[in-house]
Amino acid sequence: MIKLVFLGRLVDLAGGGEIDIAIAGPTPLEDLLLGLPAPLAEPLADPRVKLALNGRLVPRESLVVEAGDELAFLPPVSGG
Amino acid sequence: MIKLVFLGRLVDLAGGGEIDIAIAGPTPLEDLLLGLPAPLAEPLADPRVKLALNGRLVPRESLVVEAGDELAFLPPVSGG
Amino acid sequence: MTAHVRLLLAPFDPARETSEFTLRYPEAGGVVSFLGQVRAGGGCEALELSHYEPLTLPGMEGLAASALTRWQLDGLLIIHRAGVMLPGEPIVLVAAAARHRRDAFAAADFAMDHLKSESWFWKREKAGGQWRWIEPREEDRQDLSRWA
Amino acid sequence: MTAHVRLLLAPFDPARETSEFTLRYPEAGGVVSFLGQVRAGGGCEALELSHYEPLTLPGMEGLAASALTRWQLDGLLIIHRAGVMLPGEPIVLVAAAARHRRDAFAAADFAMDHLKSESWFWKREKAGGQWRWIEPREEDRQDLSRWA
Repeated sequence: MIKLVFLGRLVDLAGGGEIDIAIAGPTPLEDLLLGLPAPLAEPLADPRVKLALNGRLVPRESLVVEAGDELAFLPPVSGG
Repeated sequence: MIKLVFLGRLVDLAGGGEIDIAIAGPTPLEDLLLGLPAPLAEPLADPRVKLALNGRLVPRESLVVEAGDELAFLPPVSGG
Repeated sequence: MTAHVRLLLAPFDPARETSEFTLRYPEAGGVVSFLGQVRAGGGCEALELSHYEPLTLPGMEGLAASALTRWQLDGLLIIHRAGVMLPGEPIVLVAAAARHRRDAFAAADFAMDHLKSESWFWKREKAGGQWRWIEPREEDRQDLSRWA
Repeated sequence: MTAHVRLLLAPFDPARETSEFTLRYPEAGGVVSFLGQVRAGGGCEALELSHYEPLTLPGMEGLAASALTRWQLDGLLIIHRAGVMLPGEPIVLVAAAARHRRDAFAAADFAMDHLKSESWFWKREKAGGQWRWIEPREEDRQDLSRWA
Protein backbone atom coordinates (compact mmCIF):
# COMPACT_ATOMS: atom_id res chain seq x y z
CA MET A 1 0.00 0.00 0.00
CA ILE A 2 1.05 3.56 -0.57
CA LYS A 3 -0.80 6.70 0.45
CA LEU A 4 -1.53 9.37 -2.15
CA VAL A 5 -2.26 12.85 -0.76
CA PHE A 6 -4.05 15.50 -2.81
CA LEU A 7 -4.09 19.22 -2.22
CA GLY A 8 -6.09 22.12 -3.61
CA ARG A 9 -8.41 21.44 -6.51
CA LEU A 10 -6.95 17.93 -6.85
CA VAL A 11 -8.99 17.00 -3.76
CA ASP A 12 -12.19 17.53 -5.76
CA LEU A 13 -10.89 15.44 -8.68
CA ALA A 14 -9.76 12.63 -6.39
CA GLY A 15 -12.96 12.74 -4.37
CA GLY A 16 -10.97 13.20 -1.17
CA GLY A 17 -7.67 14.31 0.32
CA GLU A 18 -6.12 10.84 0.56
CA ILE A 19 -6.27 7.50 -1.23
CA ASP A 20 -4.50 4.31 -0.25
CA ILE A 21 -3.59 2.14 -3.19
CA ALA A 22 -1.99 -1.25 -3.44
CA ILE A 23 1.28 -1.58 -5.37
CA ALA A 24 3.25 -4.69 -6.21
CA GLY A 25 6.76 -3.69 -5.24
CA PRO A 26 8.68 -0.56 -6.31
CA THR A 27 6.57 1.32 -8.86
CA PRO A 28 7.58 4.16 -11.21
CA LEU A 29 5.36 7.25 -11.08
CA GLU A 30 4.18 6.70 -14.66
CA ASP A 31 2.90 3.20 -13.84
CA LEU A 32 1.20 4.50 -10.72
CA LEU A 33 -0.68 7.13 -12.72
CA LEU A 34 -1.71 4.53 -15.31
CA GLY A 35 -3.59 2.74 -12.56
CA LEU A 36 -5.70 5.81 -11.76
CA PRO A 37 -8.86 7.02 -13.55
CA ALA A 38 -7.93 9.28 -16.48
CA PRO A 39 -9.74 12.42 -15.17
CA LEU A 40 -7.47 12.26 -12.13
CA ALA A 41 -4.30 10.87 -13.77
CA GLU A 42 -4.13 13.64 -16.37
CA PRO A 43 -3.97 16.61 -14.01
CA LEU A 44 -1.51 14.68 -11.80
CA ALA A 45 0.82 14.37 -14.79
CA ASP A 46 0.93 18.18 -15.18
CA PRO A 47 4.54 19.23 -14.49
CA ARG A 48 3.27 22.29 -12.56
CA VAL A 49 2.02 19.84 -9.93
CA LYS A 50 4.94 19.38 -7.53
CA LEU A 51 5.54 16.15 -5.68
CA ALA A 52 6.51 15.44 -2.09
CA LEU A 53 7.62 11.95 -1.14
CA ASN A 54 7.36 11.26 2.57
CA GLY A 55 7.21 14.98 3.30
CA ARG A 56 10.07 16.12 1.07
CA LEU A 57 9.88 17.72 -2.34
CA VAL A 58 11.22 15.40 -5.03
CA PRO A 59 11.66 15.75 -8.80
CA ARG A 60 9.23 13.88 -11.04
CA GLU A 61 11.96 12.39 -13.18
CA SER A 62 12.55 8.70 -12.56
CA LEU A 63 10.51 8.77 -9.33
CA VAL A 64 9.82 5.32 -7.93
CA VAL A 65 7.52 4.70 -4.94
CA GLU A 66 7.57 1.81 -2.52
CA ALA A 67 5.14 0.25 -0.07
CA GLY A 68 4.62 2.50 2.98
CA ASP A 69 5.42 5.71 1.09
CA GLU A 70 3.30 8.85 1.25
CA LEU A 71 3.24 10.70 -2.06
CA ALA A 72 1.66 14.17 -2.10
CA PHE A 73 0.53 16.00 -5.22
CA LEU A 74 0.87 19.77 -4.78
CA PRO A 75 -0.75 21.98 -7.41
CA PRO A 76 0.41 25.61 -7.72
CA VAL A 77 -0.37 27.47 -4.49
CA SER A 78 -3.12 30.06 -4.53
CA GLY A 79 -2.32 33.72 -4.85
CA GLY A 80 -2.89 36.50 -2.40
CA MET B 1 3.53 93.96 23.04
CA ILE B 2 4.25 90.99 20.82
CA LYS B 3 4.82 87.41 21.88
CA LEU B 4 7.95 85.57 20.77
CA VAL B 5 7.74 81.77 20.89
CA PHE B 6 10.84 79.59 20.89
CA LEU B 7 11.07 75.92 20.03
CA GLY B 8 13.75 73.25 20.38
CA ARG B 9 17.17 74.35 21.56
CA LEU B 10 16.14 78.01 21.21
CA VAL B 11 14.15 77.55 24.43
CA ASP B 12 17.39 77.04 26.34
CA LEU B 13 18.98 80.13 24.77
CA ALA B 14 15.91 82.27 25.45
CA GLY B 15 15.57 80.96 29.00
CA GLY B 16 11.97 79.91 28.29
CA GLY B 17 9.44 79.06 25.61
CA GLU B 18 7.86 82.49 25.37
CA ILE B 19 8.83 86.14 25.85
CA ASP B 20 6.54 89.16 25.61
CA ILE B 21 8.32 92.24 24.37
CA ALA B 22 7.14 95.80 23.88
CA ILE B 23 7.31 97.31 20.40
CA ALA B 24 6.56 100.85 19.29
CA GLY B 25 4.37 100.27 16.22
CA PRO B 26 5.12 98.04 13.22
CA THR B 27 8.64 96.68 13.57
CA PRO B 28 10.83 94.94 10.97
CA LEU B 29 12.32 91.61 12.04
CA GLU B 30 15.87 93.00 11.93
CA ASP B 31 15.00 95.76 14.39
CA LEU B 32 13.26 93.27 16.66
CA LEU B 33 16.36 91.07 16.78
CA LEU B 34 18.57 94.11 17.50
CA GLY B 35 16.64 94.58 20.72
CA LEU B 36 17.46 91.06 21.95
CA PRO B 37 20.65 89.89 23.69
CA ALA B 38 23.27 88.85 21.11
CA PRO B 39 23.54 85.16 22.25
CA LEU B 40 19.85 84.81 21.41
CA ALA B 41 19.64 87.22 18.45
CA GLU B 42 22.39 85.47 16.52
CA PRO B 43 20.83 82.00 16.33
CA LEU B 44 17.44 83.59 15.58
CA ALA B 45 18.99 85.23 12.53
CA ASP B 46 20.04 81.85 11.13
CA PRO B 47 18.07 81.32 7.90
CA ARG B 48 17.55 77.66 8.81
CA VAL B 49 15.31 78.88 11.62
CA LYS B 50 11.83 79.13 10.08
CA LEU B 51 9.29 81.69 11.21
CA ALA B 52 5.58 81.44 11.90
CA LEU B 53 3.57 84.61 12.33
CA ASN B 54 0.27 84.06 14.13
CA GLY B 55 0.44 80.35 13.41
CA ARG B 56 1.38 80.53 9.73
CA LEU B 57 4.78 80.02 8.17
CA VAL B 58 6.09 83.25 6.68
CA PRO B 59 9.26 84.16 4.80
CA ARG B 60 11.91 86.13 6.66
CA GLU B 61 12.30 88.71 3.92
CA SER B 62 10.73 92.07 4.73
CA LEU B 63 8.84 90.63 7.71
CA VAL B 64 7.21 93.28 9.86
CA VAL B 65 5.49 92.52 13.17
CA GLU B 66 2.77 94.48 14.90
CA ALA B 67 1.37 94.72 18.41
CA GLY B 68 -0.62 91.60 19.32
CA ASP B 69 1.31 89.32 16.96
CA GLU B 70 2.74 85.94 17.93
CA LEU B 71 6.04 85.22 16.22
CA ALA B 72 7.47 81.71 16.54
CA PHE B 73 11.08 80.71 15.84
CA LEU B 74 11.28 77.16 14.56
CA PRO B 75 14.72 75.57 14.35
CA PRO B 76 15.20 72.50 12.13
CA VAL B 77 13.09 69.63 13.44
CA SER B 78 14.84 66.69 15.06
CA GLY B 79 15.51 63.53 13.14
CA GLY B 80 14.16 60.08 13.72
CA MET C 1 17.14 37.99 16.51
CA THR C 2 14.43 35.40 17.04
CA ALA C 3 11.72 34.03 14.81
CA HIS C 4 8.29 33.15 16.16
CA VAL C 5 6.41 31.14 13.56
CA ARG C 6 3.03 29.53 14.07
CA LEU C 7 0.41 27.80 11.96
CA LEU C 8 -2.98 27.99 13.66
CA LEU C 9 -6.18 26.06 13.06
CA ALA C 10 -8.35 28.37 15.17
CA PRO C 11 -8.93 32.15 15.24
CA PHE C 12 -6.35 34.38 16.93
CA ASP C 13 -6.29 37.92 18.27
CA PRO C 14 -3.82 39.97 16.21
CA ALA C 15 -3.81 42.90 18.66
CA ARG C 16 -2.80 40.63 21.54
CA GLU C 17 -0.18 38.85 19.46
CA THR C 18 1.35 42.09 18.21
CA SER C 19 1.48 43.64 21.64
CA GLU C 20 3.00 40.53 23.23
CA PHE C 21 5.58 40.48 20.45
CA THR C 22 6.35 44.19 20.89
CA LEU C 23 6.82 43.76 24.65
CA ARG C 24 9.56 41.22 23.97
CA TYR C 25 11.58 43.84 22.09
CA PRO C 26 11.76 47.04 24.16
CA GLU C 27 15.17 47.77 22.61
CA ALA C 28 13.66 47.89 19.11
CA GLY C 29 12.87 51.39 17.95
CA GLY C 30 10.09 50.23 15.69
CA VAL C 31 7.70 47.42 14.97
CA VAL C 32 6.03 47.03 11.58
CA SER C 33 3.10 44.69 11.34
CA PHE C 34 0.89 43.44 8.57
CA LEU C 35 -2.50 41.94 9.23
CA GLY C 36 -4.36 40.22 6.43
CA GLN C 37 -8.01 39.49 6.99
CA VAL C 38 -10.88 37.96 5.04
CA ARG C 39 -12.45 40.89 3.19
CA ALA C 40 -16.00 41.69 4.15
CA GLY C 41 -18.53 43.02 1.69
CA GLY C 42 -17.09 41.56 -1.50
CA GLY C 43 -19.52 38.66 -1.66
CA CYS C 44 -17.10 36.22 -0.03
CA GLU C 45 -18.96 34.12 2.53
CA ALA C 46 -16.00 32.10 3.75
CA LEU C 47 -12.40 31.32 2.91
CA GLU C 48 -10.75 27.96 3.43
CA LEU C 49 -7.02 27.45 3.50
CA SER C 50 -5.67 23.95 3.37
CA HIS C 51 -2.05 23.10 4.01
CA TYR C 52 0.26 20.09 3.86
CA GLU C 53 1.59 19.40 7.31
CA PRO C 54 5.11 18.22 6.40
CA LEU C 55 5.82 21.24 4.20
CA THR C 56 3.78 24.26 5.25
CA LEU C 57 5.17 25.14 8.68
CA PRO C 58 8.77 24.21 7.78
CA GLY C 59 8.44 26.45 4.72
CA MET C 60 7.28 29.36 6.88
CA GLU C 61 10.17 28.75 9.26
CA GLY C 62 12.61 28.80 6.36
CA LEU C 63 11.15 32.09 5.17
CA ALA C 64 11.54 33.63 8.63
CA ALA C 65 15.15 32.44 8.83
CA SER C 66 15.89 33.97 5.46
CA ALA C 67 14.38 37.34 6.49
CA LEU C 68 16.49 37.28 9.68
CA THR C 69 19.69 36.86 7.70
CA ARG C 70 18.69 39.51 5.19
CA TRP C 71 17.82 42.37 7.53
CA GLN C 72 18.95 43.54 10.94
CA LEU C 73 15.98 42.48 13.04
CA ASP C 74 15.43 42.04 16.73
CA GLY C 75 12.55 39.67 16.14
CA LEU C 76 10.14 38.41 13.52
CA LEU C 77 6.64 37.03 14.06
CA ILE C 78 4.71 35.04 11.46
CA ILE C 79 1.29 33.64 12.28
CA HIS C 80 -0.80 32.02 9.56
CA ARG C 81 -4.25 30.51 9.81
CA ALA C 82 -5.43 27.37 8.08
CA GLY C 83 -8.99 26.06 8.03
CA VAL C 84 -12.26 27.89 7.40
CA MET C 85 -12.39 31.65 8.08
CA LEU C 86 -15.28 34.10 7.94
CA PRO C 87 -15.23 37.70 6.65
CA GLY C 88 -13.33 39.94 9.05
CA GLU C 89 -11.31 37.07 10.51
CA PRO C 90 -7.51 37.37 10.50
CA ILE C 91 -5.66 35.16 8.01
CA VAL C 92 -2.07 36.20 8.52
CA LEU C 93 -0.06 38.38 10.85
CA VAL C 94 3.55 39.35 10.27
CA ALA C 95 5.45 41.63 12.63
CA ALA C 96 9.08 42.71 12.48
CA ALA C 97 10.89 44.50 15.29
CA ALA C 98 14.08 46.35 14.42
CA ARG C 99 16.35 49.10 15.57
CA HIS C 100 15.86 50.89 12.25
CA ARG C 101 12.41 51.15 10.79
CA ARG C 102 13.58 50.59 7.19
CA ASP C 103 14.63 47.04 8.12
CA ALA C 104 11.32 46.36 9.83
CA PHE C 105 9.32 47.60 6.81
CA ALA C 106 11.39 45.62 4.32
CA ALA C 107 11.28 42.39 6.32
CA ALA C 108 7.50 42.50 6.79
CA ASP C 109 6.97 43.33 3.11
CA PHE C 110 9.34 40.53 2.02
CA ALA C 111 7.68 38.01 4.33
CA MET C 112 4.22 38.87 2.99
CA ASP C 113 5.26 38.64 -0.67
CA HIS C 114 6.73 35.20 -0.06
CA LEU C 115 3.92 33.94 2.15
CA LYS C 116 1.36 34.93 -0.47
CA SER C 117 3.08 33.43 -3.47
CA GLU C 118 5.33 30.67 -2.23
CA SER C 119 3.99 29.15 0.93
CA TRP C 120 2.13 25.87 0.85
CA PHE C 121 -1.46 26.97 1.17
CA TRP C 122 -4.36 26.24 -1.14
CA LYS C 123 -7.35 28.50 -0.88
CA ARG C 124 -10.96 28.25 -1.81
CA GLU C 125 -13.61 30.84 -1.42
CA LYS C 126 -17.32 30.43 -0.86
CA ALA C 127 -19.57 32.88 -2.69
CA GLY C 128 -23.23 32.44 -3.51
CA GLY C 129 -23.12 29.17 -1.61
CA GLN C 130 -20.49 27.72 -3.98
CA TRP C 131 -16.88 26.91 -3.16
CA ARG C 132 -14.37 27.96 -5.79
CA TRP C 133 -10.59 27.32 -5.79
CA ILE C 134 -8.38 30.40 -6.01
CA GLU C 135 -5.78 30.18 -8.74
CA PRO C 136 -2.21 31.51 -8.66
CA ARG C 137 -1.93 35.13 -9.80
CA GLU C 138 0.64 36.67 -12.12
CA GLU C 139 0.77 39.63 -9.72
CA ASP C 140 2.19 37.41 -6.99
CA ARG C 141 5.04 36.29 -9.20
CA GLN C 142 5.80 39.94 -9.94
CA ASP C 143 5.79 40.72 -6.22
CA LEU C 144 8.39 38.01 -5.69
CA SER C 145 10.67 39.36 -8.37
CA ARG C 146 11.13 42.52 -6.26
CA TRP C 147 13.40 40.51 -3.94
CA ALA C 148 15.47 38.60 -6.49
CA MET D 1 -10.96 56.84 2.67
CA THR D 2 -10.73 58.57 6.01
CA ALA D 3 -7.84 60.00 7.99
CA HIS D 4 -7.71 59.74 11.76
CA VAL D 5 -5.00 62.05 13.06
CA ARG D 6 -4.29 62.75 16.70
CA LEU D 7 -1.62 64.49 18.74
CA LEU D 8 -1.61 63.16 22.30
CA LEU D 9 -0.05 64.52 25.47
CA ALA D 10 -0.51 61.31 27.47
CA PRO D 11 0.41 57.65 26.86
CA PHE D 12 -1.75 55.56 24.55
CA ASP D 13 -2.27 51.86 23.92
CA PRO D 14 -1.15 51.03 20.37
CA ALA D 15 -2.74 47.57 20.39
CA ARG D 16 -6.14 49.01 21.24
CA GLU D 17 -5.79 51.82 18.71
CA THR D 18 -4.74 49.46 15.93
CA SER D 19 -7.50 47.00 16.63
CA GLU D 20 -10.18 49.71 16.81
CA PHE D 21 -8.86 51.09 13.54
CA THR D 22 -8.87 47.64 11.92
CA LEU D 23 -12.46 47.01 13.02
CA ARG D 24 -13.55 50.12 11.12
CA TYR D 25 -12.29 48.62 7.85
CA PRO D 26 -13.57 45.05 7.50
CA GLU D 27 -13.55 45.51 3.73
CA ALA D 28 -9.79 46.15 3.72
CA GLY D 29 -7.74 43.09 2.90
CA GLY D 30 -4.77 44.29 4.87
CA VAL D 31 -3.64 46.68 7.54
CA VAL D 32 0.00 47.74 7.87
CA SER D 33 1.03 49.43 11.07
CA PHE D 34 4.20 51.01 12.35
CA LEU D 35 4.80 51.55 16.04
CA GLY D 36 7.75 53.65 17.15
CA GLN D 37 8.70 53.46 20.79
CA VAL D 38 11.36 54.94 23.04
CA ARG D 39 14.24 52.46 22.86
CA ALA D 40 15.10 50.74 26.10
CA GLY D 41 18.63 49.78 27.00
CA GLY D 42 20.53 52.37 25.00
CA GLY D 43 21.16 54.67 27.95
CA CYS D 44 18.20 56.91 27.17
CA GLU D 45 16.35 57.73 30.38
CA ALA D 46 13.59 59.83 28.84
CA LEU D 47 12.60 61.49 25.60
CA GLU D 48 10.75 64.78 25.35
CA LEU D 49 8.98 65.96 22.25
CA SER D 50 7.82 69.52 22.06
CA HIS D 51 5.50 70.80 19.37
CA TYR D 52 4.03 74.11 18.22
CA GLU D 53 0.28 73.95 18.53
CA PRO D 54 -0.70 76.01 15.45
CA LEU D 55 1.52 73.99 13.09
CA THR D 56 2.09 70.47 14.37
CA LEU D 57 -1.35 68.87 14.14
CA PRO D 58 -2.32 70.71 10.93
CA GLY D 59 0.97 69.49 9.42
CA MET D 60 0.15 65.89 10.35
CA GLU D 61 -3.34 66.29 8.87
CA GLY D 62 -1.84 67.60 5.64
CA LEU D 63 0.49 64.60 5.51
CA ALA D 64 -2.43 62.19 5.98
CA ALA D 65 -4.41 63.94 3.23
CA SER D 66 -1.47 63.67 0.87
CA ALA D 67 -1.06 59.93 1.57
CA LEU D 68 -4.78 59.42 0.92
CA THR D 69 -4.53 61.02 -2.51
CA ARG D 70 -1.37 59.12 -3.36
CA TRP D 71 -2.49 55.57 -2.58
CA GLN D 72 -5.75 53.68 -2.66
CA LEU D 73 -6.52 53.45 1.03
CA ASP D 74 -9.61 52.65 3.03
CA GLY D 75 -8.28 54.49 6.05
CA LEU D 76 -5.17 55.99 7.58
CA LEU D 77 -4.39 56.44 11.26
CA ILE D 78 -1.64 58.71 12.60
CA ILE D 79 -1.15 59.12 16.33
CA HIS D 80 1.84 61.05 17.66
CA ARG D 81 2.83 61.72 21.23
CA ALA D 82 4.25 64.96 22.58
CA GLY D 83 5.60 65.51 26.08
CA VAL D 84 7.93 63.36 28.15
CA MET D 85 8.12 59.63 27.42
CA LEU D 86 9.99 56.83 29.15
CA PRO D 87 11.79 53.86 27.54
CA GLY D 88 9.30 51.40 26.09
CA GLU D 89 6.57 54.03 25.72
CA PRO D 90 4.98 54.48 22.29
CA ILE D 91 5.92 57.65 20.40
CA VAL D 92 4.13 57.23 17.12
CA LEU D 93 1.63 54.86 15.56
CA VAL D 94 0.75 54.82 11.88
CA ALA D 95 -1.72 52.35 10.40
CA ALA D 96 -2.95 52.07 6.84
CA ALA D 97 -5.87 49.91 5.74
CA ALA D 98 -6.14 49.07 2.06
CA ARG D 99 -7.61 46.61 -0.34
CA HIS D 100 -4.12 45.83 -1.68
CA ARG D 101 -1.27 45.37 0.73
CA ARG D 102 1.25 47.20 -1.46
CA ASP D 103 -0.72 50.43 -0.98
CA ALA D 104 -0.89 49.91 2.78
CA PHE D 105 2.87 49.28 3.05
CA ALA D 106 3.76 52.28 0.90
CA ALA D 107 1.44 54.68 2.71
CA ALA D 108 2.68 53.69 6.18
CA ASP D 109 6.31 53.93 5.04
CA PHE D 110 5.69 57.32 3.38
CA ALA D 111 3.89 58.68 6.46
CA MET D 112 6.74 57.61 8.75
CA ASP D 113 9.45 59.12 6.54
CA HIS D 114 7.62 62.43 6.50
CA LEU D 115 6.65 62.40 10.18
CA LYS D 116 10.25 61.78 11.15
CA SER D 117 11.85 64.42 9.00
CA GLU D 118 9.23 67.05 8.30
CA SER D 119 6.76 67.25 11.10
CA TRP D 120 6.99 69.99 13.70
CA PHE D 121 8.50 68.16 16.65
CA TRP D 122 11.65 69.00 18.55
CA LYS D 123 13.17 66.23 20.59
CA ARG D 124 15.50 66.07 23.50
CA GLU D 125 16.83 63.02 25.20
CA LYS D 126 17.88 62.52 28.78
CA ALA D 127 20.96 60.37 29.34
CA GLY D 128 23.20 60.31 32.41
CA GLY D 129 20.84 62.81 33.99
CA GLN D 130 21.48 65.40 31.25
CA TRP D 131 19.02 66.60 28.61
CA ARG D 132 20.44 66.89 25.10
CA TRP D 133 18.68 68.20 21.98
CA ILE D 134 18.50 65.82 19.02
CA GLU D 135 19.71 67.35 15.78
CA PRO D 136 18.34 66.78 12.28
CA ARG D 137 19.95 63.80 10.53
CA GLU D 138 21.13 63.55 6.94
CA GLU D 139 19.56 60.07 6.84
CA ASP D 140 16.11 61.59 7.28
CA ARG D 141 16.58 63.87 4.30
CA GLN D 142 17.62 60.83 2.25
CA ASP D 143 14.51 58.97 3.39
CA LEU D 144 12.38 61.84 2.13
CA SER D 145 14.01 61.83 -1.29
CA ARG D 146 12.56 58.32 -1.85
CA TRP D 147 9.15 59.92 -2.38
CA ALA D 148 10.12 62.88 -4.58
